[in-house]
Amino acid sequence: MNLTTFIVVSVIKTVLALFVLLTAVAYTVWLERKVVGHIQNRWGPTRVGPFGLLQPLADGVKFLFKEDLTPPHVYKPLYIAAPMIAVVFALTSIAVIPIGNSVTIGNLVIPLQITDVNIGLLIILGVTSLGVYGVALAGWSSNSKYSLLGGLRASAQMISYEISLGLSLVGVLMLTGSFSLRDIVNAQSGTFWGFIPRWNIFHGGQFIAFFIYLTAAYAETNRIPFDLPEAETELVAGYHTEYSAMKFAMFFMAEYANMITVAAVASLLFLGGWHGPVFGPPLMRALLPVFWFVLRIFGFLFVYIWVRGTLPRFRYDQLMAFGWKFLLPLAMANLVITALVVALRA
Amino acid sequence: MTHLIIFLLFGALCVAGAVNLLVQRHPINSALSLVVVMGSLAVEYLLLGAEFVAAVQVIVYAGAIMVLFVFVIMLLNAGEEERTKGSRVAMLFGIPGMLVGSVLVGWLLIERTGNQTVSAGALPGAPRTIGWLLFHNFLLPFEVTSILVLIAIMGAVVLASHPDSDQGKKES
Amino acid sequence: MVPISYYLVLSGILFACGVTGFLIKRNIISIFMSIELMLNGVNLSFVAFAAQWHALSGQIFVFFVMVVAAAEAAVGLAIIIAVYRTRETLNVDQVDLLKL
Amino acid sequence: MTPDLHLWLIPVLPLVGAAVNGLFGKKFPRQAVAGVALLFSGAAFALALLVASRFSSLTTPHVEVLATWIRAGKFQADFSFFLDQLSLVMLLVVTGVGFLIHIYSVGYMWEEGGFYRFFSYLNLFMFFMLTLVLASNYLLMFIGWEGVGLASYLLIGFWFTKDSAAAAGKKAFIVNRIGDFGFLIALFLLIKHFGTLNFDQVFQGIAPMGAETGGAGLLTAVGVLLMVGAAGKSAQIPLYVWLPDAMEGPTPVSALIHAATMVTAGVYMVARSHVIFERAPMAMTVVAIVGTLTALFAATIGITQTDIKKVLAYSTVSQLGYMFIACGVGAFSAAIFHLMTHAFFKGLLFLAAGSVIHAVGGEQDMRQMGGLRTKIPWTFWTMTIATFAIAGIPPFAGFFSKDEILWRAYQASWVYWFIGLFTAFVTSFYMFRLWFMTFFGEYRGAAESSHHEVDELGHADMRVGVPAPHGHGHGGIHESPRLMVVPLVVLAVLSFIGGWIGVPGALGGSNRFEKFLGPVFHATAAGAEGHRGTITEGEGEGPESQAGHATELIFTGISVFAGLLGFLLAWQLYYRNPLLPQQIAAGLGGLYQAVLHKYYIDELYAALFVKPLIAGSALILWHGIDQDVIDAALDNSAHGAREVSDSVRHMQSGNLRSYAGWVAAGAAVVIAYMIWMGTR
Repeated sequence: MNLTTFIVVSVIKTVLALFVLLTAVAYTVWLERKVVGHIQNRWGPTRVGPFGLLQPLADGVKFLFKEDLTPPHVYKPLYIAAPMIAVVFALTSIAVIPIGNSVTIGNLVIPLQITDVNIGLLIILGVTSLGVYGVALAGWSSNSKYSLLGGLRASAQMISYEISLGLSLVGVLMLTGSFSLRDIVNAQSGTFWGFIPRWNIFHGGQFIAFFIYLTAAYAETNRIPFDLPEAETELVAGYHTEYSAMKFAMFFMAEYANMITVAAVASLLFLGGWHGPVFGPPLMRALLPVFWFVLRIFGFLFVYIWVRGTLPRFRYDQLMAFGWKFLLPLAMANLVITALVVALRA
Repeated sequence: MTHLIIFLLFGALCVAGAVNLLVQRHPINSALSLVVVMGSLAVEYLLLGAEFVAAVQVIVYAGAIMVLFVFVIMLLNAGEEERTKGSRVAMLFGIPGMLVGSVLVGWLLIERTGNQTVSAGALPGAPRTIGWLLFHNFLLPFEVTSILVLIAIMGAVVLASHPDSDQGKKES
Repeated sequence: MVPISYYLVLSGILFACGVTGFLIKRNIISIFMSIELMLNGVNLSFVAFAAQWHALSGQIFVFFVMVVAAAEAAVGLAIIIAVYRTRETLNVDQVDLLKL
Repeated sequence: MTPDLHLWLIPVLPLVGAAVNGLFGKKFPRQAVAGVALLFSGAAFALALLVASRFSSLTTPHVEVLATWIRAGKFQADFSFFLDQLSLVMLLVVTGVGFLIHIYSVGYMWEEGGFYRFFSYLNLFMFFMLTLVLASNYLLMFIGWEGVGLASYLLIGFWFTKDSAAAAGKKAFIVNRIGDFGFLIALFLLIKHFGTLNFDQVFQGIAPMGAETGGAGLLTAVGVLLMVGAAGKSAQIPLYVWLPDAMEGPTPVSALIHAATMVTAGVYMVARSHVIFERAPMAMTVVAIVGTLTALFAATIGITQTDIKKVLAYSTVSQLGYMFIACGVGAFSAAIFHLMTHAFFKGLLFLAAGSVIHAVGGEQDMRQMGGLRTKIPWTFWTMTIATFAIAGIPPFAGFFSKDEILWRAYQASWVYWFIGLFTAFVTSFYMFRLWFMTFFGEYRGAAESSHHEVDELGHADMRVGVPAPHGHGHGGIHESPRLMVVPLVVLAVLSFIGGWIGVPGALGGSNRFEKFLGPVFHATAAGAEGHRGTITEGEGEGPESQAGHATELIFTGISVFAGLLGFLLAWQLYYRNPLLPQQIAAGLGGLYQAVLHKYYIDELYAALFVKPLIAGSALILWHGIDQDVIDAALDNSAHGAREVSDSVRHMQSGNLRSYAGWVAAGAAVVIAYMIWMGTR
């Protein structure tokens, strides 16, 4: 394809992806409220639209029209920049995530992915690691002790768990010597002995890695049980205590976008991406993988919410101890074992 | 062409960040401008084909080291640095020195390296090859650096551990 | 197509900025960041040279530099914290007991 | 081939003794110390006897190389030992007399402090002396030479708490240095011209050279310098001054070192290098003149001395003078002969004197003695023999050797002979004077019971509280213990018969001693055939003309007569009417005073050398160079350093950024340099 078509296609893909992602974020919020409500034996949002399906829209409107107040004594430039940083980096990582094989329109083969770089995974890691800045700066710039503590906790916690996160992924990378997410997914096609899908999670003891990744990811996204940075009971609302209206919404979006990214990465790396039974007419053949993929993501999100509804919060020292003294060694052990497996197989 | 444009763009960003680092009087701004420098440097690396280096640059430098800096700045709640006589003197000598030095070095470099050019991704430093080199030709340095890192961790723990926990050490 | 020398000049400028920052900054942390800036400049020159001579060793070197920089950052920041604990300041001009 | 005699053992044994005593003696009981000392010196003596017994089977000179010592370019010096008739004689004398004196010392020093120290030194001296005697090259000889100097220094200053003793030790050492200086220069000359110091090589190098008649040459220079060294060691004019003072040391030391052995080292050295002297008539003349003057000079001083040991000391000097006369006239064997006999009777004299002093409790002034004849008979009789021997009364040992020397001296020049003769007369006079004053007349000493207090040796402070094994503690003049008497007797016998091995042909003897030494002085003398009649005639064992015998007999008679004359004079003055001497002394007046004060030589030296030297050192070396140059340099540099650092110190402001600035500046300089280099 020539440059112009490439640009056009890319723009379209980007816009589409962004739209889908933001909608997904909105409806993840709705889903969470609903599920938690049911877990807590409530109804959750019901008023707006059927099953409160329009609730996210209402929330969005509310956020838009709320007064955007900036408390005094904040360090303004960063106070304003922080939420943008957070949301930008949260949304960026979607760029390298493939959601399925390519679709063919006319004679134009369009991979269902904004761009396929051969170090996609690294880019995701880098971007998410940059996401820390949003939180930290927000906490610091809003010049309030709750925020500061929240920001400190957030940055410390994210740095700490990032190591375990990265290490847990290395096993998979060793199994499929590539950083390209597409390659990784393709490597998982097929089955063992005909009936077990050839997913990495069943592959060379990557189940542990999967567990580590999930835990670390929860910490990275500041979700219960690791939501110390915004622990309501002690820090009011942590790093975004001083934020309101759209800025607050940005943090909100960033968090859920991160959740989705994490879910996507997990399913790509461990659960065989979009692989699944494919049948029917060509268009359906093209779109079924996407459906499988979205299904997995939905499953992850559901687990997220489920966990939130069930588990209590850690204490901060417990969090750190868990991260450094349990997860990290475990990840290293998994790394060594996997290396041995790979070496033996080679 | 695009190559040159991108290079100039991010090069300018680099220089802007660096200069900003100098002129900003609040450490956190300096830190953020340094992050900018590092990010754009990563892009430059990509242009040179060192993709893995670029990724690591972002993850390690921007994502870890600079976060540490920001963390410390937040922890110590460092404020703006005040002007002093010494600083003015330093300005007086430092700025022109920097200018002269950079101009001289730049001229010299241009002079020396002539007009040899590189195309985008001239030397693809794919993770595979990099890793292969790292674990074959550079195994010993690699291990040594690992030991160095270990020592650094210990040192950091000892230094930053709270005073009353190592009271005796301070007395001695 | 970009001349190698451009990259080198860029790295030189970064390095010079780092030196200047080291000279004119008063805040220990800023000075430390200036050092990081210098390191980055050097890294760029490494990569550029690697491209020039078609030798990946240059990029390998960058990794070592990064590792060392990380270690240095850890220790250095720890030192800064210790200094702050004892001296209650981050201004290097006031931390000047190391003399006759 | 000649058997290996392990000559090296002979010097090393005493060294071991010295080491043992010196290192551990402090802890030993006295018996053990004495045992060690006697054991090792005795062993050395026994070995020497063994060597002597097997000597006939050796091809002389017999050289044994122990190890290579120095190898520098062509020059090489070994630890090698050289045995020929000459060194054999010296060996026997040194070990024998040394052993006897060791025995004697045990008794004499028994209640002294530092007993072990004494014997350690004594053994050390034996070691060095034997090294000197047995050395096969000048360098090793020089080591021994210096070593005996050291030992004598240590022993003279044995009672170092006594200022006079310490001073005497220093004096001896320094005066010896002067002589050694000459010796060293001689050695350097030899090295320069012959590239070696081994005796045989040097002599072979010299052998072809003719005699340096008339104008002085290399050999003359070497000879004269060697003579300077010899003068230092053997107390000849002008370097004799240390010997009388050396009497501060314990008497056995005086006997061993300053009478029997060490002081004769010079004679030995001259005799050893006779090859050189035979070819350097001028040097010979110097030797002869020095010897003659010394002999007379010292003898005259001896007349007036009242300290018994001083008298003996001066007599030693004059006897050494005799030996040098002999060397000077080329009668080396005669010199060695006299050396041997002198070792016997002078050692005996000293020991006997020591016994006397011991008996009267440390009194050394003859005027405090007298009438000891009956109280200490053994000492008296042995001393008598010794006195007769030195006085040259036949048939005592001294007669033969001295007569030999006089005869040879006459053959060289009647002047030597006449002075020698007069000296002989003087010698016998002052010896008999000593004899009479000590043993005859009434006892003039202080109350006998209280001689502990009047301990002139002045070492009461060092006396150890052990009860004396013999009756020294409880008053009364008494004979010395057997330990001291036995050596006396042995030496007495030796000094009686010692001379008979060298009865000259004139007296119907056949001078076996000279025959025995013949090879040494012949083998090489042949090279210098005829440059001096006396030598060939003397050395040549060939038939001496009857006329020669006749004249020799006459001269013998004259010398005997001189000796008797001295005896009679002494008898007159100091036995018949003891008041006369004072009157004569008064009559002589100034001359007497001069002689009494040893011709004011010490004062002269003090005025000439010592004072200027001290003044010069103080002014130039001390204040001038040391303080104003060396110290000043140090101080100024230190001050400069302080100034500089004071100014530079401010660079170290402790301000981090200033340091950074310096670093940056340095880097800038380096970069600039590199750019400059690159652009060129």
